[in-house]
Amino acid sequence: MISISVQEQDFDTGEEYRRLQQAGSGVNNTDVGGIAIFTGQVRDLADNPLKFMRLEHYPGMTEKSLQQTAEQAAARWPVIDIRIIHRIGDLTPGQQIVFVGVSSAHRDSAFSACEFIMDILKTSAPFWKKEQHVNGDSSWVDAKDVDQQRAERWQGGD
Amino acid sequence: MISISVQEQDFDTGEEYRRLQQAGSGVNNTDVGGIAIFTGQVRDLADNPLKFMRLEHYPGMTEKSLQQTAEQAAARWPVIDIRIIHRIGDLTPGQQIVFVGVSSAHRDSAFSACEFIMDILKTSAPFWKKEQHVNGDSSWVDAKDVDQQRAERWQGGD
Amino acid sequence: MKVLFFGSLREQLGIGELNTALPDGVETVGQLLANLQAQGDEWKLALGSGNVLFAVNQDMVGENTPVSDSDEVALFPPVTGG
Amino acid sequence: MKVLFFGSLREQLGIGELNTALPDGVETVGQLLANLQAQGDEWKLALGSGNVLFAVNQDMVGENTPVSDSDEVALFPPVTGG
Repeated sequence: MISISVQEQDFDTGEEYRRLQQAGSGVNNTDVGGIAIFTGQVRDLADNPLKFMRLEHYPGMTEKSLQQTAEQAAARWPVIDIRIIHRIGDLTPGQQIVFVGVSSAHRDSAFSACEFIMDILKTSAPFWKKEQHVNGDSSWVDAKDVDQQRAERWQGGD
Repeated sequence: MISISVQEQDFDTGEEYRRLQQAGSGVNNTDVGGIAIFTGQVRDLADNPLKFMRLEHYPGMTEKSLQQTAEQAAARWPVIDIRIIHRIGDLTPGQQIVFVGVSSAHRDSAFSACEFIMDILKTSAPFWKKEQHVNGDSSWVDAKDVDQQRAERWQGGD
Repeated sequence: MKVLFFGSLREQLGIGELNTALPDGVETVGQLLANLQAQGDEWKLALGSGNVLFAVNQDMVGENTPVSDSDEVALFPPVTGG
Repeated sequence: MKVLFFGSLREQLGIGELNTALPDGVETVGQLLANLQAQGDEWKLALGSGNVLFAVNQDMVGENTPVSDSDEVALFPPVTGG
């Protein structure tokens, strides 16, 4: 099952993990052999301290893009559940931004699907970050070439 | 920091995640940009239901082997914290077996170190699994060629 | 048609949404971009970086993708989520 | 020397730990394995699979690794943790 949320509020990674374990039932799903999780959080910048990071998105397209990425992962690897949460709004250093969790019978598909989703999300989900610094400056975060390269490596085999 | 536990008791993945976020302090570490986690749990077998899985290990060598694997990961990727927990004893279907968590400034090193540790652990940490089936049969789990192949792919580049 | 702007483009243009008729001679999103660039210096500056991405009806597309008057088109800089 | 057995080897041999003097002529873990195989049919069966791994002083090693009387040697089948 695929579940996508784009939201301002924080998420509880431990609770999300339990949901992946249980796969909709009240007890642990014994078809699950492995769960891979990635979370991203706001890093501070030593040379120019951050007041907060503003995350803007394209309502409607964001959810559609994340859903498509999750569906591509589910078509490519035999996963059980995929959960994606991405926050929007103003986030301070240390706060969680994104959660990607994948449960599967085996670890290789859980790892691959989780990393694939993060790499594709980074280059195709319509989010834009603007840094608001303690000194009053603000600047839009530039896309990184390395993210484009990481996304492109999935175009070949697994 | 590297932290290794080999233990009979269960672990709380949400709590372990919070420790990786906080990196030893009481608040979230703002150097951390990404956390990758993998957990493995006991799968049931449709064709021959499992009563429990017995996990045997080599006390002393197990901890040493996991420590060495974590140190190799820390030497290869710029990670912040590595946490490995592996359970021993009798585990029923749905129970957690292993936790590997890595925090880092960036997602690529968190993902790579986490997957590396799982792959190397699978072929070099001295654990042995024996399945005890509901029907009374028992059998040692055979090592898989695919695990050997997955471990060997880390011998080249990243 | 509805044309949406996001991120630094929205900020530079000072506009998030534009409701307009499909301009004469515009058949693709690339042509729509060229038409918008010709609206004035501010438009040329914001949209002339060569680094503008397109979505038509909420799917990311290439510059040769056809557009019609009923489409929702979005122009934005490379995305930086995650 | 101390020789440890784990997993299916321990079970087949019915023994987890063997305290013995380094046998004459044994200089490597591979030679120690051959020496143990020659202890009887049960040993030959358990240790003759060609799929025995070695650890010397808690490090996994190849069959040509030297052993001495003060070493802790372990013999076990391929590991299956995780």
